[in-house]
Amino acid sequence: MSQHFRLPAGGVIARNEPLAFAFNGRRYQGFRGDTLASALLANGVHLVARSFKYHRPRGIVGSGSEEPNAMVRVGTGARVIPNAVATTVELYEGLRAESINCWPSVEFDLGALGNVLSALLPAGFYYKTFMWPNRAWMAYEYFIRRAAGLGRAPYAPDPDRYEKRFEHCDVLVIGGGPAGIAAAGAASESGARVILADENPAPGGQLLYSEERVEGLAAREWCENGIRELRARDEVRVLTRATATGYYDHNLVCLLERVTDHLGEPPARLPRQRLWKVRARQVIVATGAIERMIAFADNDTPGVMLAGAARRYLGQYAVRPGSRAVVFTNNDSGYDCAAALAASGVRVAAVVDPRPTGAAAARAAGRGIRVLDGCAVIAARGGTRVASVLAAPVSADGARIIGTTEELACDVVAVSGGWDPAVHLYSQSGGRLAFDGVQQCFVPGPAVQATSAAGAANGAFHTEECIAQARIAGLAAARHCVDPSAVGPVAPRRTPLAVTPLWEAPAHARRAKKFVDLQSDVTAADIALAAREGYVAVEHAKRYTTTGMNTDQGKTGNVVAYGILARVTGRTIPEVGTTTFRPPYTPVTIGALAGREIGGALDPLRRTPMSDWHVAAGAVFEPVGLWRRPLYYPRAGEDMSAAVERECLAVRQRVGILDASTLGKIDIQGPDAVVLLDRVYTNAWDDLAVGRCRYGLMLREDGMVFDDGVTSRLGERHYLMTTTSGGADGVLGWLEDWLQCEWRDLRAHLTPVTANWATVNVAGPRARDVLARLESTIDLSAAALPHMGVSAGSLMGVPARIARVSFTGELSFEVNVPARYGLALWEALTAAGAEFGITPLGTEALHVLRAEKGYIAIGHETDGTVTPLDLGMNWLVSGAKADFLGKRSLARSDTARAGRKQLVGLLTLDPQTQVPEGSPIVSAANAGRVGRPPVPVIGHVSSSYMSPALRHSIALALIEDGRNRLAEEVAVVCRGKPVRARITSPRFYDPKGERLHG
Amino acid sequence: MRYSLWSLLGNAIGGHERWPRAWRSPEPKRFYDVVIVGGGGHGLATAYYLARNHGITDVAVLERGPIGLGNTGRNTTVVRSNYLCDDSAHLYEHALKLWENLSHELNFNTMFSQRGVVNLAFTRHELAEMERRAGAMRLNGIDCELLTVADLKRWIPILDTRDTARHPLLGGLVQRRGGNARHDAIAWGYARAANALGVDIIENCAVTGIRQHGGRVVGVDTSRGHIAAGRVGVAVAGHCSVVMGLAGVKLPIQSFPLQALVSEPVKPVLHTVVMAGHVHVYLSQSDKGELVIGAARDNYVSYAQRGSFHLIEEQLRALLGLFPVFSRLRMMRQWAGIVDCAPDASPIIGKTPVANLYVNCGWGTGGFKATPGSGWVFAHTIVNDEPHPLNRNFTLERFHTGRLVDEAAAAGVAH
Amino acid sequence: MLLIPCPWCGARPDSEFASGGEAHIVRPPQPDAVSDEQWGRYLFFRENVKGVQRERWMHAQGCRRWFNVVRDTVTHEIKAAYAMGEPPPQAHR
Amino acid sequence: MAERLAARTALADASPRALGAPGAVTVALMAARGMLDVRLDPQAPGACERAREALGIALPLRPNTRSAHDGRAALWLGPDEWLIVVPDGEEAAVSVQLSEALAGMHCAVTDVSDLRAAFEVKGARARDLLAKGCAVDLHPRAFRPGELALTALARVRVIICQTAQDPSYEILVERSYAEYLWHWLEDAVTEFGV
Repeated sequence: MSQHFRLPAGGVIARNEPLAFAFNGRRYQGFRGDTLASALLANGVHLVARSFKYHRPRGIVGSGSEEPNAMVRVGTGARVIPNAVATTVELYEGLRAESINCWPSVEFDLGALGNVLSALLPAGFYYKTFMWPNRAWMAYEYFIRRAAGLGRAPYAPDPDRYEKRFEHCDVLVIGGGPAGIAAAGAASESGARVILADENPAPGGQLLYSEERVEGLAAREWCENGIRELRARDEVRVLTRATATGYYDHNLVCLLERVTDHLGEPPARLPRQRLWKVRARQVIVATGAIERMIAFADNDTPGVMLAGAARRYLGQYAVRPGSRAVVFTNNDSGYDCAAALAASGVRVAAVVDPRPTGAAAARAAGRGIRVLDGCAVIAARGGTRVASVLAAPVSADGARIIGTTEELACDVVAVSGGWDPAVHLYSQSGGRLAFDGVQQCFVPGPAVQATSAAGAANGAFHTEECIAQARIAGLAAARHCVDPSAVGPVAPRRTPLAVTPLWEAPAHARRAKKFVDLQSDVTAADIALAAREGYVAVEHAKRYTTTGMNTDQGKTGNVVAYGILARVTGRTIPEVGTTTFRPPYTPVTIGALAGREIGGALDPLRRTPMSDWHVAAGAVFEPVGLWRRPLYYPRAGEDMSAAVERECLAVRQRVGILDASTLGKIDIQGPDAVVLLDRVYTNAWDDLAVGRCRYGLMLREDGMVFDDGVTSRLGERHYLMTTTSGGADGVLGWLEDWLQCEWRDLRAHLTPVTANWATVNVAGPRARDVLARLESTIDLSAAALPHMGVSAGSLMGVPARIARVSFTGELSFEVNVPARYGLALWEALTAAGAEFGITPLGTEALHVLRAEKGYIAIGHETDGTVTPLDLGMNWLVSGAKADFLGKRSLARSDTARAGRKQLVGLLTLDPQTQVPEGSPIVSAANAGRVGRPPVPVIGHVSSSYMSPALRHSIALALIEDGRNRLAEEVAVVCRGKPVRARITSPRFYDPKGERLHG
Repeated sequence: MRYSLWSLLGNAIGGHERWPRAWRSPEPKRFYDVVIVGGGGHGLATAYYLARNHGITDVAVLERGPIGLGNTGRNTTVVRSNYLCDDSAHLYEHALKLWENLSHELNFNTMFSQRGVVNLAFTRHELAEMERRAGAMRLNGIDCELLTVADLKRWIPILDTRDTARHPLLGGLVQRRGGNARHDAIAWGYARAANALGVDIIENCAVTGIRQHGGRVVGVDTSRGHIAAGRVGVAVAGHCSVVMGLAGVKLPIQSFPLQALVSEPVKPVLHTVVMAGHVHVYLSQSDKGELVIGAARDNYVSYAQRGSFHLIEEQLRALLGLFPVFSRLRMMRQWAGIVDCAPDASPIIGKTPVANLYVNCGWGTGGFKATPGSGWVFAHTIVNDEPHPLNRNFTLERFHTGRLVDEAAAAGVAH
Repeated sequence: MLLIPCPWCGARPDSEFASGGEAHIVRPPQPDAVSDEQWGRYLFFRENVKGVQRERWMHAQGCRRWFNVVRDTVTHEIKAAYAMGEPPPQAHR
Repeated sequence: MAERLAARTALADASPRALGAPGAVTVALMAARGMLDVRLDPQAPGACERAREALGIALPLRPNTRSAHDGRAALWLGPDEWLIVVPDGEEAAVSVQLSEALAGMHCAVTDVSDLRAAFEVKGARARDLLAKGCAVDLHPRAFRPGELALTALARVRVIICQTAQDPSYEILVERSYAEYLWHWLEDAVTEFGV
């Protein structure tokens, strides 16, 4: 546990809290405050992974979420994280991590064969081959898929909880660096509600490792003061470990907070991660900037890293990334890294800078650091760890080597190709980007939503200017919340960080691999190849080479790719443009996006007042919309058909009881209620007397049936409409749409009351006998309450309404009581009916009974393409009414033509054969040709059951010109086999409906 | 230069310096026999089949940006022909047959992987609908099989088939010849092949006007000047109302966002395409290892290529309902296309009130799988000024007569 | 998630609303007097505007009232909301 | 059999009647109350005055507000719709009084006493609990006692009323969703436990 490369002092780490961890089976030690990456570097471990395509050895390049290489598997078993980014994994006691995408080990990986064959694997090679023999792609694909992909997907269900929450604020500041702290401070001075979100464990950004003094204070001290001030304000929320992952419409910003990922054993009650959905009136993007690589030969050798990352490991984690360093930079920020390396006892072999000598170079030379100006690093050497680099003088445009090459021994190379403002979220907000020629980077342009950018994210790379700019942005944002038209002062002019563009260093060897996108293994040659083959549009080049399409979304390589593409196509970078910035900024756990509404809570589950009883009775359920209704009530040893047969015979011969509470119920009151009914149903309603009910069919404007139900007239201007269970919300919405938008003069009020009433249907010859057992003021006699009659009163002391409505074809009473009494009513009826053999029935039996009667069921006989005339319900379509919804469409040429599919009955010649519902139907003549397609289909089976009452199978079907083909034989194609059947009337049982009027 | 292992080997020696451009990028001529507006998969396929099937090579494909970056570059790459209505089944099956030979035909690996497309049923109504669809497909000569829950578990081990789920699975339907493909390869493959036959691919050329004379189309105004044309075919998907509006033709189309996302790449874990219309999620795993997951479409008109976040939440809730093991995987990238939806969720391919102006749109959420078939029949329609038998019922007039090809109603969900 | 300004409940995410599509579509007063084509145009044909569109929304999980909105279908910017039965505001006629 | 039908609550018998984390937030099922859905055009002459006399409480005209007075409350549900809440058992009499007071006017008075269940959510973390599933800003600056929101909580339609400053809220949800929402709340309070 030696941590050879840990500096004796400094860093924002808890030296008194050592943490043991394991990487690839070997045990190491780090401290609280380390990331897995910093702890590995402290122990001298650089080789952590094998690259995606060529399986080349890869080390740690960055220090945060921009890291392209260090993808490792963290954790074991159910809590594994397949592709964790080592630079963002906070170290905890007992952490276990392994390299991925390599076998048998990261030191020796057979996959490196890909590197040997790399000449055969340029960008887009897979478009050009794998086509022989014809249709053999899936054989090649088997191997390609196994080679591709990073880690393995976890196989065990996820034991962790993920929570979500909405949040609102006046100003959301994204990024907790100097700019973010200053902006949040200024915005919250006026008492505005401010959220400051930072993806790191602690805010501060570069201040945590910068040696510079800020407003007279040490960087860290300035930062701590700022944060303390913010935390003291009531209306300010400082969120750490919270990445702003997506910027959506109207200033909705999603923050993913990693609540317990940094704890080895998180408390069970806490979520692992929380997704914040923040609606902010103003957003300030202070997301800092991301350092760029430079493409030079073998720049992927472990030990080559970003200069800013090297400074951060030195300053924040007190870790020397190596013993002997070369700094390769095309801008002054590289010299800060050189100074920090030197101050930490790392020998700086040289600073290689393609620019002519400048002030920074002179200062470095003054400190005894050798500067090779006008030079570039043209290659790294070393295999699994860098051992030296080759540097050489280069032409002004960086394209040619113009002098002798010098080898510089080193074990770490700190590279700075310039800084790209992190404009991802700003771009997601719809904001345009502009190219800053001096600083060679894209910066935010005009905003579209209520947002602004501040600090390095806005191209200000000097701390003092970042802070000044951010304070102005903060004040302006707070003021805009109060007065949107307020115009704040303009941010001060920026002193630019001069960057001499060097996207690609010249190579001495022809076939050298200069990596542009490390994670996707894309080289400068690949970009050139794409351009050569005509994929010159930036989005084409990206897709052809897969630049920036992996988990880091090309954070450190995209602009380098644009630079190279511009050079090889003779364009400027603004002309090349950028690819679209798509959310999320960094990958988001799918569990966090799903939250707690998974498993049983995936969708709300609605219950009727009698649900508990059905469960206790052992009912088998079926989903109906968001409800679950009993399908059948099996007794011991019964399968579905046996149970359904028993339930059907009970209704036909004695009495059954059904929970119909799920039916939609809409209370309609007003002088024009009847006019509304006339306009939405196909039949006439003005002659319906109080105390009577009527069946109605509702069409869409295209003439197709979409719902049906019975409407009762309860009073002079008071109706109660029922709808199908599945159609309730749809019908309510349909009526509200017409009443509020088209017929605004109609005086009719709708009130949905579905859940207010418990509805129990008692059906069968003994139904009245059972009901008579209960004390009630309602006269149940046939005279007082005839078929399709309704009357109200009290039942066992509670308000009740009983309607003689029958879907089963039997004497039937639909009893409605306020929902709180539903279960008691059901139990009372069950007790009262015991002597009459009362039997609960489910929806399956209900459908058998209604099919025996030839009654249609929405969703069976109708599928949105069926008119009332197709269903043979001409009697229900009022000829007298001038208009009703859908009427005009019934007259359209195709809707009114002969030969449409019509509802008919169907009896298989073998009475014991039940054809599967949905089976297609062909003409008898074509029965023999079923095996030799194509065979014209003339219809399909819409309902199919065994009828206990008739002791044979019955079916309803929709057949072309069906009603003119009665008695004709057809063939029902059941799973490919023709079954002979005959077309009949759909009314199989009690066609005249005598049993209804008992 | 033909693409093959040998050309790859030969060029490997030369450092891949001598690969030719995949398609030329000529200046537009002032006149073409046929101008295709729209450089997506459908437009490029149409141009290819005009040249290949009908020998008409004086053709230009005009694309306002780079080719293949509209819906062709944004879909979830599913290919299938398991449709209910005969008209749809025949058209999509013709496309599927073309898919089966497309890499060979275009000499461009489309990576069409016939790994099967499984539709899941969660209600008895959906089981009956599958019975009807499977029966109709078989009678149209299209392969499909009904699956029990046990079959599904064997076919897709990581699928959660426990009946304790909120929406327990009841069964499924698989079309083994369906699968997925590489979407970019379709645009580039057709462009390269059409270009080789003499078609001009004109990118960065936005159509700003459609010129008519005596009720006939005579050419288009573009950002790169006026181009006269004998016939003009419009295949611009989400922008069909905009472009056809230039000719005064109104359409029964609304353009909605359709969102999709990919997970981070992982080793192979899902070996078929799974579609669960009831809970609005469908997915497959790309060859790079990403799960490619599609969502329900938003229901407000939008050209922003951006959708509402709550549909992503709904989509991933449903995903975990089917595959609990994906909870710890991470979403890597999220985007949206603009899908041109007709009221019956079926395309409109044919003539328009303006002579010599033809429209191919209305593909909604199902355009990618139809690309070869769409190009084939649209080319035929343009050349003969008469629809091909396969698209004879996909007319604009069906919205007057009422003879819709209603896949939406049948499937219950516009997929 | 769009923020739809319900005239009564204030701005809410579009997940609480039902979209009613293009606004100000006039139903033929005498349907029987129009041709199949005119009826088809009323039923199915839409402007499908790329730009500022007037459309209908209903606050389904709130007050369940319909109202009109003027929205840019490219930037999603909502320019105005006005009551059902009212003409669009002067600027968006 | 002269006995009266027994009433049951909106929750399954097996479900607990109170949840929460002491000191942070408590959630309790409220006892049943009489509820009437009133539809009335507030601009109609004399409408509001007659209603106030019949009810003893003014119908709030400002959207999303709730007026309450000695055991009775009136909740704004829409530009021409209110929910009147009275002690359990009084709804029938109030309905008659109101209908008579509004006789001749185009109005509707519907007994919806069983349409909704009510939960009371109280405590320092009440806002954090509701924010897990509700998009409305419940911050004191945006949402005060006497105000209500017709919105979604855990994706089901609810009425959220703030009844006191401490803060406490009354959540009204359609009865068929009560059990689902109860379990959602039960899961959501887990985090606030000890």
